[in-house]
Amino acid sequence: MVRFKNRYVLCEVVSEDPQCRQCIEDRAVGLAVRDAIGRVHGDFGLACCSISFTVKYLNAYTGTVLLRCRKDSYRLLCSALPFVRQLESRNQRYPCFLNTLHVGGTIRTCQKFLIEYNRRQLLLLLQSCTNEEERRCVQKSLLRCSLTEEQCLSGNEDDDDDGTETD
Amino acid sequence: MALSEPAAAAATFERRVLRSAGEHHYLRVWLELPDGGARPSAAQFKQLVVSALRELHGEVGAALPVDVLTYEEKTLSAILRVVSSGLVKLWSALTLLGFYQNRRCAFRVLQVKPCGDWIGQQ
Amino acid sequence: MSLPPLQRLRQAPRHLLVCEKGHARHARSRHAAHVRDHAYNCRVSFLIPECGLLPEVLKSTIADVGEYYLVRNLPVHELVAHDFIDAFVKKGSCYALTYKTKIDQDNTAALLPNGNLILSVDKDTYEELGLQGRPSKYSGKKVMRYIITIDLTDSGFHPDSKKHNRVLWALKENKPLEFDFLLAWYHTGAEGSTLVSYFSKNQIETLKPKITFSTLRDLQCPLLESNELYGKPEESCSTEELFEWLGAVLNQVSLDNKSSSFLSTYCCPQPNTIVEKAFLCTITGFIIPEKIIQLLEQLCCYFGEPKLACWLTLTVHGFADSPVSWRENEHGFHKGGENLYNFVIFRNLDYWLQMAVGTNDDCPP
Amino acid sequence: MAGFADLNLPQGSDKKSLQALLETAAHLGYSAVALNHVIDFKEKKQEIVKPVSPSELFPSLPVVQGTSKRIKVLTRLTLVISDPSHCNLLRSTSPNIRLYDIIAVFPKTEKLFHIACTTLDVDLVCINVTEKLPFYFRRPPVNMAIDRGIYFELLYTPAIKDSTMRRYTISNAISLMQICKGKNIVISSAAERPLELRGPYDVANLGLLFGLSEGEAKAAVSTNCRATMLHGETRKSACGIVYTVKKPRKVEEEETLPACKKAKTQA
Repeated sequence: MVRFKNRYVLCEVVSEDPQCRQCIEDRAVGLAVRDAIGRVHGDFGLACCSISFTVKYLNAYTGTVLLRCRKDSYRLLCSALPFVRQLESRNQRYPCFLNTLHVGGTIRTCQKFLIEYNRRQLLLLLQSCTNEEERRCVQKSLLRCSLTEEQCLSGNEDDDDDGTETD
Repeated sequence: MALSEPAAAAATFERRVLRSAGEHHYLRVWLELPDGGARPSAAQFKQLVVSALRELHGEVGAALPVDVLTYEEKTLSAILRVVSSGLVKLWSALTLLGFYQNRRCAFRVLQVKPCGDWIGQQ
Repeated sequence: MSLPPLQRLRQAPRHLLVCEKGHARHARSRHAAHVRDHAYNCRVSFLIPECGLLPEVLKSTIADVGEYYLVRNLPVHELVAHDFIDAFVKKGSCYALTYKTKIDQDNTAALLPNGNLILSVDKDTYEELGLQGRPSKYSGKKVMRYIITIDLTDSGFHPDSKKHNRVLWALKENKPLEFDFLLAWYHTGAEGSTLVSYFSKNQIETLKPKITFSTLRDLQCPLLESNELYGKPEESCSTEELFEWLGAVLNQVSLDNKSSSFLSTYCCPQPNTIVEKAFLCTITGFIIPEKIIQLLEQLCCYFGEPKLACWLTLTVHGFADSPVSWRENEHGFHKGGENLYNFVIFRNLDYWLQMAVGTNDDCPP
Repeated sequence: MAGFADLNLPQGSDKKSLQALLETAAHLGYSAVALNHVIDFKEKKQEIVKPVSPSELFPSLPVVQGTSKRIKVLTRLTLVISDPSHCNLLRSTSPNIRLYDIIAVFPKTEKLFHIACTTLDVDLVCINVTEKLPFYFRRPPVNMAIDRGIYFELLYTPAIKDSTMRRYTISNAISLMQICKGKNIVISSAAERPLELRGPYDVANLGLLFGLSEGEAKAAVSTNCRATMLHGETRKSACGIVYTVKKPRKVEEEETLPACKKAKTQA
């Protein structure tokens, strides 16, 4: 059995245009990232990163994206992410950028991080709530935010614990 | 200048060993072009080198400091200087360059030396 | 060695640079020994700042660098023949090096003045030859190259000895090796037979070193301080800076670029002065250490009379494909095969010696 | 180390361009090249012809630069196999096949790659560098090939010609390196024009891009090529096979003899 160490890069799509969410889909994100790698690291960088590169998980609602690549080339990937300028799909272009949240060796660590991160975001949201209805709504989501439920990434079957891929 | 005061000056023998100390590497290259057609000027030559780097290693590669120390338009030969950490990148980019202005071309790397002084022997 | 490919991209081939500082007239100075130990030299060049015309003494020393010989298709066993050993190896210093052989691909042979014959052979030849050797240090896990050393002046190597016969049989009948050889012989005392007459039945050519002179005008020269190998900011330049500058001068690189210039950003190290003229002489050929020592001596004497120049340099390049660098230190060819040294001689006869070797080499002595 | 070699110069039909290729190769410092005759079974019925004799084709071979030797020219046959039935040809003792110095196969599917690595009597396995890998490399067949002394061939000319192919070349090469750990790799050109050839040291440097170490990269254009040629010679002349079998048999005899004696005494 051969193990290949992978790296998972968790990032969020930040855009001023709320319409951008429509664009957050596997293909568009993958293309945008590839394009950035091609620009920053050329054919060689693209060739290195393209081994086992996929968009592993994507949440269009929160704008979270989980990318996977080989451990050897994650530096190339991470250094190219800031150069993603736009997402494009169905002939629509939206300027945006990717904010790297976490780099982990396994999907699980990324998941843990994401839950914690979302919790913090909700807490911030709670502070800025104006009416009681909103407040109750956010509090409810906050309570649901724990690792046992694994809301965010449940249903992702190849969630290998050691972040490796078997051959 | 006093010439006969060796004893005092001679006392200090000093030795130091530097491992891969040179900051730069030097390449003596020759651009092979099919006969006829325009030859690049010095600026175009440098542009060609940078574009080769950009193609293979992207903007990061194109940003490598490469100096064209000498360039002879007649023979299309040049001496390039590059920071040592970028040697492999530059060399591979030159190797994989196949076209100049839509004509086939080939970079022949004649010598690679860690110091400028070493180039040009034999 | 299992670096990820991306880090490998940042690694340049290894090389070593040894810098020494000493005094040319010091009793225990080893500078002459270093020259003597570096047997095979293909290019010698020296640069004297503030010098327009070469003194006669130096001129005659250069003219006296001496001839060397090229013998084509010389079987190696002729070098272990006792006629040859008695006539040349034991009387003076005999130098031989295979010509147009690549140390990383072909078989190579070299005869050192101390009487050691060194054969650097690939695995196939080694197995066929049947002589004892040791694996080359730089041929990796699977040994593909072997080094055989035969001491021709060994007392056990007399004619009819078992050892001698074995070597002769191996080189003559078992696996006849033939090379084109560069030869040079330095001897003092009575004239014996010459290499030309000895090898008259082989194709022997007498070659003369190629000498070129040039005068460089308005040259930017770095300021050097003999006590400061590392250089001092604002006061003097370091050895590495000098080395780089020397390379630029030898290759006629322009020295006054701006940091914003597109083509090249190289400029002369700081601090520097402009020298009105400098004399550059280059000798190429098969140059034996004895002659280089003479030249070095004459260059030291150059400062015997008051001169404007503060220092001068002497650069000696070794053959890239020689099997040894200094003494019997193994030399290999990875990408450049460099082995060279450079003297900087100061007015007070302090000297800097820089010795450099490339990837597949032992550290200089 | 052995001299540099380029084991893939497409034979083509034009003698003049081949001559130019040979001259460039010699000038760049290659001391041996192999003329490659490719047979693709997809295209109609192709006969395996006798290899051209280099000495007939070129009365005088160019001298390798920096030496006084002439360049050595070998013949090579490459079979592109896309169906298991194509392998039969290799198994059958076709007289013409035996005449080639080097035999290579270019497997198109994973199954054929497996067969090529484990059972076929070949010297080289070509790796696809012009498109995305149609399958993953698996360790068992690759290890088996390394044990059998079969080498994997990567080409660099496609990487010079086109940016997309360059990406596939590099990424396929790196994928292979992760499995074979840099062992048994040969890098050759497949150059059709002199301007597509590159010098041996340049190619060795390219090997670093493919994930080889410096030593492995240099071996990929020198010692590994030599090993491939020797492997081809062994296959051609059967005496090599006797030679390699000799040693294990000796051990076997020593071990089995006492056992026989034991059996006899017991009986």
